[in-house]
Amino acid sequence: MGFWLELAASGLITGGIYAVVAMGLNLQYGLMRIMNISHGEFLMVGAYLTWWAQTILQVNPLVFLPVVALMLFVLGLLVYRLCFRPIARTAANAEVVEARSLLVAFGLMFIVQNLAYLVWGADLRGYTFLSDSVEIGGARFGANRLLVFGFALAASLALLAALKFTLFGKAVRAMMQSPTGAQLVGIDTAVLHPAVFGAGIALAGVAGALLSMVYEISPSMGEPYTVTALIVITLGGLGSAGGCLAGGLLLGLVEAFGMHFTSPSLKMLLSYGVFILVLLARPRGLFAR
Amino acid sequence: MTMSGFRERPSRVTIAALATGVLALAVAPWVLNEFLLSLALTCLMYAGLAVSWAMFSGATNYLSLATAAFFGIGAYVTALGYESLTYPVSVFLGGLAASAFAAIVGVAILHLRGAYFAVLTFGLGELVRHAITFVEKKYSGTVGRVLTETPEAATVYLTVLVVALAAVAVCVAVRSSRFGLALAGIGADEQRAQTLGVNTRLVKIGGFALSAFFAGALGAAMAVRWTYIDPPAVFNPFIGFQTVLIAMVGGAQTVAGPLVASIVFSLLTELLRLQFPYLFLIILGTLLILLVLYLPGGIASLWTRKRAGKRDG
Amino acid sequence: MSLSLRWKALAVALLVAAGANAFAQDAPVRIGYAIARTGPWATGAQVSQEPNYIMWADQVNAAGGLNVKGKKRKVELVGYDDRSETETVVRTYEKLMTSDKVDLILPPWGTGANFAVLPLITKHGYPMLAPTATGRKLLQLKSPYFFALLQQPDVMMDALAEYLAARSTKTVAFIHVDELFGLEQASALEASLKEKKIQIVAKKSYPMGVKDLQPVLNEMKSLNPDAFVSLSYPPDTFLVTGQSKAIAFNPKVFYAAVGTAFPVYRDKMGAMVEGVMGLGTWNPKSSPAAKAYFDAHVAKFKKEPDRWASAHAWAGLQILQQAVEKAGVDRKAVRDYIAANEFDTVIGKIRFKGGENISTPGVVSQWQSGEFEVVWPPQRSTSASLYPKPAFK
Amino acid sequence: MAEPVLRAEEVSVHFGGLVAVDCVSLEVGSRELVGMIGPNGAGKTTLFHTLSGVLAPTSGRLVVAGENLTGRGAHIYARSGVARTFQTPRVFAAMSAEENVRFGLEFAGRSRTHAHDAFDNAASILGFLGLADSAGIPAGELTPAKQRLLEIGMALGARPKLLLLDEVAAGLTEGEVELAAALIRRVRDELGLAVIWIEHAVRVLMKSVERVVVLHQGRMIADGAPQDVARDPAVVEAYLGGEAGGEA
Amino acid sequence: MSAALSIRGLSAGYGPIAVLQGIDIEAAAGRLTVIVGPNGAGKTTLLKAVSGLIPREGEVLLDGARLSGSPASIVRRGLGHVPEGRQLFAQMSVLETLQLGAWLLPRGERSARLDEVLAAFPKLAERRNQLAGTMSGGEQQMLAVGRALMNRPRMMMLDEPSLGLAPKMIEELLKIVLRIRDSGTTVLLVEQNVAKALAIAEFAYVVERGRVVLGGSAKEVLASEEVRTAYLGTV
Repeated sequence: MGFWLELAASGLITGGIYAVVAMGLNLQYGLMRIMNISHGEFLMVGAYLTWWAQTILQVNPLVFLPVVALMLFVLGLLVYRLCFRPIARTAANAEVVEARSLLVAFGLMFIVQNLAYLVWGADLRGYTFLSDSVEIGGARFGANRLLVFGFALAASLALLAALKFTLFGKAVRAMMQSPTGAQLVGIDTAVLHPAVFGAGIALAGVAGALLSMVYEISPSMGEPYTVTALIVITLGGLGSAGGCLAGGLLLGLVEAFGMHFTSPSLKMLLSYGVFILVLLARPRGLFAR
Repeated sequence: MTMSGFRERPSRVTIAALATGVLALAVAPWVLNEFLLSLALTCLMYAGLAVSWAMFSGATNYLSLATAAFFGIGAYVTALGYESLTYPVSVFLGGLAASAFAAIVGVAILHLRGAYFAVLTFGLGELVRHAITFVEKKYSGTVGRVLTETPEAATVYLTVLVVALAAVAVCVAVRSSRFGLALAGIGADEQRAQTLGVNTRLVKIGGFALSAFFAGALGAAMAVRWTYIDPPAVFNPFIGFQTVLIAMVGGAQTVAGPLVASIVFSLLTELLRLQFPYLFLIILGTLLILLVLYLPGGIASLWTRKRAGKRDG
Repeated sequence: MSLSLRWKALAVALLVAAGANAFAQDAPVRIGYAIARTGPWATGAQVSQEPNYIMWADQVNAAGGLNVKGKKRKVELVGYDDRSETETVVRTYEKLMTSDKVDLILPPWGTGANFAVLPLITKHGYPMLAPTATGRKLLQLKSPYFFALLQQPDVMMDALAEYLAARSTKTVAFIHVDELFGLEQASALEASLKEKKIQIVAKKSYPMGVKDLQPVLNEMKSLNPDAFVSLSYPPDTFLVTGQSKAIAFNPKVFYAAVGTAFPVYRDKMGAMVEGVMGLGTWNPKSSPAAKAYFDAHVAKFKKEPDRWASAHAWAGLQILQQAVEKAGVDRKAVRDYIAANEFDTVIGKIRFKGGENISTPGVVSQWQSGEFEVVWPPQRSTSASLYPKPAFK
Repeated sequence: MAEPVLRAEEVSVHFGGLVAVDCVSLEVGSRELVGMIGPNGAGKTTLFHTLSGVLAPTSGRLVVAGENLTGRGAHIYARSGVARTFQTPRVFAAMSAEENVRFGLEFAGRSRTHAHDAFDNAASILGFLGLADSAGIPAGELTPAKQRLLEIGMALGARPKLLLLDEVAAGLTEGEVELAAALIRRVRDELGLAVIWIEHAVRVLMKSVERVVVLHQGRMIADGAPQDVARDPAVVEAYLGGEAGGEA
Repeated sequence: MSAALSIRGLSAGYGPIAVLQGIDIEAAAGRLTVIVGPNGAGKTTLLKAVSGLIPREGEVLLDGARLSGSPASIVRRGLGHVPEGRQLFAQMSVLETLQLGAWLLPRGERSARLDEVLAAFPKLAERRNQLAGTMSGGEQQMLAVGRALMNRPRMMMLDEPSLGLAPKMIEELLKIVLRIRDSGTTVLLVEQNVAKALAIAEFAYVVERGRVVLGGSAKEVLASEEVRTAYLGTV
């Protein structure tokens, strides 16, 4: 593989990681207007559960992935029931949902993060998984990073296809565009709404599980990931599954090429610069509808 | 006549109570011990931040996360001008620098709405942080500045008090002015406000810059407490988040709401932190959620609701 | 009630108070601190610092208390969470010093927080022995009450350069994080290498929070340096190690700064840490005292202390204990005693000059079969160095 | 003849490939009451957007009271004497009715004077509209019909020369529509404003105005007296359908 | 198939604000019943309460069986509702919107029903790939009706379908309403276009301030003096 291809691949892989981080929030915020700023905390919970299973129970993290998804989904339903249902029921419009969910999610952030401190302590944690490298056309990449990238690609495309082509996916989109309209065609929004929220939490958990294979974890790891997620979904266009993937990949590429052409020190400057420029040119993100 | 406020003016009793409060705050350095003074300082800092945030964002519904950026810019002005400027001057210049920054970026970004605006303003803070890191490293070979001789605690306190009071006073004045009416109109329906003759662009830029002034001045004033100033410390996004949190919990459409919330929130956090060292954030989070669910209008709805009740009765 | 009766009551009250006062001679020694239990600083603070405070207080109390000029008094720790916020650090130490009026203080975690409390300890006269603060800038503030336990960047980098020179290293490539720590280490390394006439073939910096360094590492790899040095923080240290392995970047010396000394580094990276060098000071093999400390830590917390700052934190507590034994809880006397004497600690003899620990030499450590062995300088080493480093496994 | 209040010259609006308004020219003189009809999607509201500066035309010129305002912001139009309402009422829900009206007075209406004493202040405008009782009530709590009236009040607060009304009678029963029409005539007759009025209640509209313009697929297909327009075959075909014969 | 709707003692509102106070209305099977009344009388609230979109008190029976308060189950029972403001999915194409209308139909019947509805609305068939939000008002109204019809409702409620439409379009829409009625579906129509509505309806109710003030055959209601002066505007 040529040098440029390798650089691009490196950027794409990192971008895939960004996309995975953002997928869950894209469902919750992009589609449902629930500004779940505690997204990163649920990601952290997924990471810890996976680490726990791996180190205590010696369960293969990949095998454990569906379990994490299920556990977090149930947790998501519970959180929705306790915290967000009252908001969704009483709020007059999307702006109110957004503002009030932001505050509630702040509370959740405090609670979840500190429960993690109590349960797992503040220490950095991690385990070795798929750390061997894979050679692709002469270039080598960590297998665990490739796995995350593969998941990002597959999950984004699956989500995109589901939202676009299946009736269920259309129902989800319909519910967000007009809840009343959705109810009047017989969609049970009282079931679907929490389910989508739960799916968002589950995706956050899965992202955390995948990240725990690559990066070290700690209870305070969530906030930077929430920020990354917010940037990726706004860059891509809120609610767009394709935009989420494209936004993540674009950031990854900008970083890789930026690092090469300028200096790694400018990496953050470049990614924020690109983010701001894109939004100035396209105020509703790359894939605005 | 047409210049009279569009909101109720404070009664005489309120004014008297306020005057007493201000007097009490002003003598605090000679009454309180260092810790209580510093607690009061934290309350004042968040009061100034939250009230000035609400002045723009509460009125216009433009959720800005740029507070951390303004605060950091102010702090950096203190850091850079530390040797050549007196403290009050650097506080004022810190405010001006943040204000100028807000005006310049405001021209570019104030056409964005909702989440896009919020995330972009957050991104701006990060952009400035990394830009300062880069430039500072390039020209001085290191990052961060050490402030060796800092003003007395009482001086810092009184300065922050003045800035916070100025923020409240300006916010009250703005609300009863045409400018404030224009901001409120933009929040309610921007296009409608424009079709009624408001130059919405100019008003937004002005409001954004004015609110940035106080965040910048507070950053400049607080920086001296930390001896060492580097970008990660002063561009702490949490300062911005907490400001938004306080203003919204208080009721961002009011002045008194964020003011009361900043005091309640700071004192409550401190009390819980000291009493329940391992559980305080869980308690705080739970209280926050309960508050949002059972008092959706924010703390301010406690008294605005009462007033509405009086009107009905 | 008659007047005389009232007087009597008052007299009794005074007597009781006086009694309490007399009793207070044996009241516990209150030692206060603020440290991060939550937020981004907590990972460092809860590994290297606070566990030591707790273990020390327990050990001292189990032994009957702190010897204060021959009198045993219990230790009472007054610890608060600083939420990883500088302003909260300042406020909490103000509370400890002026409201709680603690007898002594222990330091917060990290260079920034130590900077912030420096004016307070100077003003109120509290000696502070800091295990997790580095940087010449701190020492340049010349607070008479501040004592830095950690080896300064130039000392550590000199040791590394000496080791490299001893292995006749010709070329070095390095990266560093754009933050005070990374910058100070970088300039110290540059100076040391220049002095040893070792060529720097590449030097790059990167910002905090980076998630991918593969392009940079590829570039470094293509230059084929003898040694690679990463002056990084824990997340980046992990990242650099993993990605160097992925691209099979195998220089003869692979050195990464903060994080290598953490047991989690070995747990997370597994076999690939073999031969990796880094910032460390000690390990259980360093001395019997070190072994005792290590075992006690594992027994109490079910986790190993890190091989760098944990021991400095413990050494700081040992110094404080020795100073109190001689000077009591008169803080000025404690400060003067610390400044003037040499102490026996878990990391060896320590003496301060201008607040700097001038006794503990620069050290290079290396992971070998699950232990972070000290490999340089020779008089401190617990094992011979693996050179060249075996390829990443 | 005096300078018209508004002159639109060959105004076109394109959205991407879609032509929403296609080369429309229109002059409105002072105290003129003009009805505007056309099927949905004909471009009526888009044309209103351009006439009030909310949307810049893709091509063409807009002259208000002799001044070329093409491409200027909506606030400039408002300050130059063009005020409008929106199809769905856009009142400031949290402000009282009185504050809503005062909003226009404080901004566009501030530098302008108007001879009629209905324009003195918010109370007199509310009085003119019969909303005096609602002055202190938050606009969001008013009935939809009253909100529509209040929208007119806000526009009057701008002390305009030309009032653009977009479907003020939508959702009203025939009886209520008649009352609305009477009010609009009073706005012209008593206050002396020029008015362009979009409405689907054709029968009432035709009775109330002396000039009707018809938009169809972005083009102006008729401009004339109501009785002539009602008989225009193009208008019948595009808009009125079977109703025309019976009504005329 | 046809259904009769009985509304008995229905009260509903928004939070503390009571809008409807004890409404009794019958919609005869297979017939067109119209509800008229001034703005703000509670007509829209009535339909929302029947559909379960807002909480209600009182009884609502469809063919003698009680309707629950959950919108999804009410739709499942065969009650279609074309709501105020149409409530279309702005970002969905005509085809997608209609597919969603068949959400409750058995999988196998969906495409056949889609063909039927598209055949009944050639205009929708023409624009099958256009996004709902970009269509004209009349077309949107048609789409909203078509969406409700997808579920093969036994009864349809329409809330001011003529609002904001051109005269020509109104006539076309009312023809559609008649066609629905003629196919045997019970229709409950809320309409502000009183003259036209009464002209085509069999039964009519007048609702004012949350109560039924007049009810009976459309002819009787049309003949009433109050209705003529208050609603028809022609004396």
